[in-house]
Amino acid sequence: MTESVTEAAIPLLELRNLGCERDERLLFSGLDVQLFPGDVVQIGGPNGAGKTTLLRALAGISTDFHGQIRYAGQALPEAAWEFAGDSLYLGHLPGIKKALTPAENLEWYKAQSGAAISIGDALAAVGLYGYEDTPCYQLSAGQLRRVALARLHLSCARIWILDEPFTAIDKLGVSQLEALIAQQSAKGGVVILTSHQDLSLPQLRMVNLQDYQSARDKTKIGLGSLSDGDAYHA
Amino acid sequence: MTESVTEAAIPLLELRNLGCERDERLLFSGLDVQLFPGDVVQIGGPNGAGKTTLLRALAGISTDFHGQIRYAGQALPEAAWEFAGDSLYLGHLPGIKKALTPAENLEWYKAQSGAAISIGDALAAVGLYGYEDTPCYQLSAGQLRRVALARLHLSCARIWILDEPFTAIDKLGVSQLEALIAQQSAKGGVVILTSHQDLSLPQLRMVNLQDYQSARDKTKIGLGSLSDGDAYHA
Amino acid sequence: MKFQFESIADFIAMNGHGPYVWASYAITFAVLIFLLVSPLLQKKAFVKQQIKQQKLAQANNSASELTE
Amino acid sequence: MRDNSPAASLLGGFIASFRRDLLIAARHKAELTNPLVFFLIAVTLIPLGVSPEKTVLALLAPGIVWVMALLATLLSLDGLFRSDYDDGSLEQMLISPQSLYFTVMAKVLVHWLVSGLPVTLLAPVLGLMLSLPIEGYLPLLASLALGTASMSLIGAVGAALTVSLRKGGLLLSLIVMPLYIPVLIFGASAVQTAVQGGAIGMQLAVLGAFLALAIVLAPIAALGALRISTNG
Amino acid sequence: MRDNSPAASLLGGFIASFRRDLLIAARHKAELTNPLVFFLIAVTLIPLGVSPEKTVLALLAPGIVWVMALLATLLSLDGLFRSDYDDGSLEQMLISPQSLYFTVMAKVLVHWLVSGLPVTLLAPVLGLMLSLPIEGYLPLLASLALGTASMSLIGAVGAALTVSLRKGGLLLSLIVMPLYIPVLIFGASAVQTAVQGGAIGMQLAVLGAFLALAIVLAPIAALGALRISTNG
Amino acid sequence: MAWQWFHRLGSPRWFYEKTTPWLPWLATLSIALIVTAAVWGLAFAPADFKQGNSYRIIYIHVPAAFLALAGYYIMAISGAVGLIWKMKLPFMVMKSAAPIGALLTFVSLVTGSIWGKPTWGTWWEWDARITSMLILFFLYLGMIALQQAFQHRDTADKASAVLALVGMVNIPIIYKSVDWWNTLHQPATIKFTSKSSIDPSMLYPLLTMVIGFYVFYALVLLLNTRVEILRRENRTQWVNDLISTTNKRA
Ligand code: HEM
Ligand SMILES: Nc1ncnc2c1ncn2[C@@H]1O[C@H](COP(=O)(O)OP(=O)(O)OP(=O)(O)O)[C@@H](O)[C@H]1O
Ligand SMILES: Nc1ncnc2c1ncn2[C@@H]1O[C@H](COP(=O)(O)OP(=O)(O)OP(=O)(O)O)[C@@H](O)[C@H]1O
Ligand SMILES: [Mg+2]
Ligand SMILES: [Mg+2]
Repeated sequence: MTESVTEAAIPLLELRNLGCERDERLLFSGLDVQLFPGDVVQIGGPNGAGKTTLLRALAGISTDFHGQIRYAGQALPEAAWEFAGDSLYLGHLPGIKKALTPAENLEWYKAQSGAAISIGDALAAVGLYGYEDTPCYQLSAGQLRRVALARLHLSCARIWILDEPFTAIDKLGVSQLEALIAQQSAKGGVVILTSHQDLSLPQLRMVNLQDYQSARDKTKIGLGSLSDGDAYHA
Repeated sequence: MTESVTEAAIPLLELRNLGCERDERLLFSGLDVQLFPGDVVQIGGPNGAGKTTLLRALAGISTDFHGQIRYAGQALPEAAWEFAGDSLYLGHLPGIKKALTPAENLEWYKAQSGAAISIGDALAAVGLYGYEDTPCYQLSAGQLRRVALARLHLSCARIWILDEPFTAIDKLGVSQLEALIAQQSAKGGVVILTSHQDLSLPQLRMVNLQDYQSARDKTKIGLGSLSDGDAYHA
Repeated sequence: MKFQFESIADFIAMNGHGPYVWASYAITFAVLIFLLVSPLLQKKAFVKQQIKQQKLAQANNSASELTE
Repeated sequence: MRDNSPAASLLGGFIASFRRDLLIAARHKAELTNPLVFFLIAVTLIPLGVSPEKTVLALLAPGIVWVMALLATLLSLDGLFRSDYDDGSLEQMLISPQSLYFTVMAKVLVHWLVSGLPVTLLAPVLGLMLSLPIEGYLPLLASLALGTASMSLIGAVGAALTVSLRKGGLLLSLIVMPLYIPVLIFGASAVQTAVQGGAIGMQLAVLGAFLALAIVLAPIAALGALRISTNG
Repeated sequence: MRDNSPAASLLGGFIASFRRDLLIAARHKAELTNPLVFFLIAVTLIPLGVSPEKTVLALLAPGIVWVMALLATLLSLDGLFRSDYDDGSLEQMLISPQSLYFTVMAKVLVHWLVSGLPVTLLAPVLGLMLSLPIEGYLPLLASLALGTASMSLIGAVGAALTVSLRKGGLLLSLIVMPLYIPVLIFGASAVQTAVQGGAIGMQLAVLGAFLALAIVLAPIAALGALRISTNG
Repeated sequence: MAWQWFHRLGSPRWFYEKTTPWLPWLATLSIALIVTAAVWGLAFAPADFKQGNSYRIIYIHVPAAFLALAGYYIMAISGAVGLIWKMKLPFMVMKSAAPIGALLTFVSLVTGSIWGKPTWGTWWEWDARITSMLILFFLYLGMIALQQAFQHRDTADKASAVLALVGMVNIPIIYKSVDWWNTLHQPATIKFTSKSSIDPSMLYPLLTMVIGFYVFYALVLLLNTRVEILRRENRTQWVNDLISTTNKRA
């Protein structure tokens, strides 16, 4: 891995020797990544590699991991509060109430982040102009994801953790989202995302989870092979 | 639209002047498509264009449409039973019980279709060899979709209706699925699918739903613009 | 067919059953009036809202014609 | 290319659905005992809230056991089609080339095996706790067996109507409870009459008639309701 | 870049959550009346199942009204965190930089306003229908007001524990019901004692103490439970 | 010919325009009948020799009870028509009928309950008819709750139509069961004054009121249905024109 150590400063986010397991099966281990302001990292790996597991650990939802996650030089459990205020997680589930309208949904998130941009502008920015007051159950799959993505505009967080943000988004939407990520990086933010699509972002760094699987695992067929009976850490 | 009228035969599936509306807003209308054995059609259009709505109407889940759907020369409400036996629909929701294992899930579908291939082989074909007996709630997002995709191997249906089948699937999986679709087309089947990705299938025909929106609609901003107050049928 | 009570006060008292009788009639007529008035009010509100929308649509139309 | 003899498909659909649902029920072992435990606890609350005296309890026993059995059945209804709807299986079921009457019947049967039957079997124990006189036990078993089956069937209609609604649970109760009242009346009365030494042939016959009617009509209504619910 | 004075954030989080939940509740108007209607119908079943005689009903009234109020509260608990879990809002809530104690409190408060309070206000009407003697009404109101609030709080812990399970409804009942028993005993006894002409200061004091304890401890426990449920 | 008429009846616009001239007639008639009957019943009908003046509640209690029951059948039958012939209008009628019926049931329960206090000395009695009425009230509440719970209008219509039909099948069963249950327990309380004993001088105002209530019900149902029609057809040209003309007139 080539680290872009441009300055001797403390990385904004750092994973030290990180490993995750699910049901006592080791998914990956020994993951070391340093993220400095401006970095964009795409976590790669086939289905079941552990991308979602990793992102949930990073976001602080799951605590089932080994190793350390450090935020601005502090280990996470201690700096959890500051980290929560400075990070934004978008998972497989959009976190959107179907009974409410997009505007009402976002109000709650806006109250947290205290961003300056208005909700209407944020919705317009994701192509939902005119849908502010349509209840969310009337939205299509992609429109619903867009409501969730509007949070990116509403947030002042420097760290974005995005699990397959391009799901169900059409082509124009994908390129807009890429531009937004590039902009966040230019502003000195950090973006960690997963996606099975190739992205056209110049600053992009890839981290492939397959590289961090135990040696024996890799000899098997890569795709979705269950490594039962071994690869357990003793 | 260029129709591939290779033979003067009756099309396997035919949409005549089809139109769908949601909550009295017309999504598209005047859709005429003829599908002959071997055809693969990708329904295009931005988020909210009405792709899912169209596929649900085709599959027989929703009856909220105008115009006619004809299966092998018969209008659908009459031929619904035969059509049900000869078609396979995969929607945004996978139709997989999380409490059951992949094998148990597929058994129900196999009982319907009476295909010759074994469930184990079907699972292996979608890269889930070894996961037969893992409960589905332990699968990753992509693996869960793969269980649903295994139904494609288990079915004898000639008509496949697939709503964003590539969601959450990794690259290798996408190319395998493309190959499977090509094979179905070669066997004389018909595939209708939606996707926001570009597919590398030679037989592919595109139907863009935006072309079937009413004239005034198109003058507005294409992406996610709400056309209220017009485009209603009087 | 004759007025059954000696006086108006008597009529209101109804031999001590007045409160019951009048309460029932009051509730009933309140409900009947509500049933009658509520659709009328709803219609009024609907028309008002619709006129607002028509104006909005007109404003939009003229705006878009200007830009085109 | 396809072999779909109608009869094989009918029965096959029934058996496949039945096995699948039983399997799911078995997989969620904890949920299996839920209606039972609700029944048990709800009945236990009565002595705590009302009075622990034997004479009072004996008087109440038939009615309370029946009311609580009704509530237990009712509360387990919500899941009847809900999870199928949530994960898309219901759509698949509705467009499958099988007789949906039998698919629905299979689901209802599993529901009864998992809720009504255990509740019926536990009822005598609760009768004992509430000092139900000895003559009441057999009628309690018989009336509950017939009654819970009818209630599962009628409830399926309500469950189908509310399947597409979030938190449908209590709405379902509201819709279904009035329909349960005849069953409750005849069921509780069978036990009471037996305790007082009367003949209960009539009550059981009426409960049987309800059940027969429900078997014929309820799955059809439920099916229609399912189609409507998924259409939106 | 960010201004997050702790006090503003605490209160702001409470108010934002409170408003959001009230809004959702108001959006689902039909659901608002559900616990109420369940309460009404369940109480109605008792005369049908047990006996319509006034003397019997008056004897039962305090206990039955309390038991059914308990069940109504219980059954409305399931939705407390469920929909937040299903759509991912709960994850977001847990990683948000706000005081979660207040977020949980806001949710519980809305739950009580929507279930406990209306049930309390309807109880006198049901008392009337069950021929509750006149002395019972005020104690019924007072004890239910205190009791349903405690039950909402205690129930939140159960709802949090079961949030990640499908069909959690009945399991939830199972977990929570034993915890409700002290509330039920003191609540029903307050009404009964009042009907018999006794003093009920002690019972109300105990209910008040339960409530105070629950306000302090229950949200913390619920929070912990939520973290555990979402961790898997 | 008959079928053509039937199908035109399915057209909301046709219905709306056809019923406009009826409204003043219905309103006048119903108000006249109800006011006449009320004055007649309250002031001029003789007092009952047993119950005294409290019996005057009968003039609102019984008509409300009649309409509550009839209203359920009207609702269920329109639902059935809507389901079978796939027409929109009957669903609108059904939707409008539910709250009206529920309110009338409520009136009959409340007036009956108030009546009970001076006659039986109690507000509530688990009598067969009263109990059935209460259950009918629950059936109405279920209808309304179900209707409101759905967000998609078409689904709401069809689902509540199914419920109304199921309820309609059940109403006779419920009534018979409750009746049987009540006779089983033989409550020692006062029975309703039997029908035959009612004197013509008391009966005529009652009949007037019953007819008045029927006309009033028709009026209110019409008014509600018409608003519902406007709401549902608010995007159509004819409604727009209608709004414009009212706007200009105003
Ligand atoms: C909550 C209490 C009550 C309810 C729900 C109720 C309900 C009803 C209903 C549904 C009817 C119509 C019966 C039919 O169509 O055949 C009715 C009729 C009647 N009710 Fe009530 N009632 C109540 C209380 C009372 C009381 C307290 C009295 C008088 C003592 C009373 C006297 C009558 C009379 C005289 C009739 C008409 C007689 C007849 O048609 O047979 N009701 N009531
Ligand atoms: N339940 C509903 N009620 C009313 N309108 C709806 C409903 N579901 C979807 N719509 C509307 O119908 C339109 C088409 O939705 P549909 O789901 O068919 O879009 P789609 O083409 O599949 O979009 P996507 O690419 O985002 O999946 C959208 O504008 C949406 O707002
Ligand atoms: N709840 C769970 N319990 C046990 N194992 C799980 C659970 N969830 C996921 N797993 C296992 O952990 C592994 C990694 O899952 P994860 O969801 O992190 O994969 P992913 O890389 O995000 O895949 P995808 O590309 O399909 O989203 C998978 O093999 C899966 O079987
Ligand atoms: Mg994933
Ligand atoms: Mg879609």
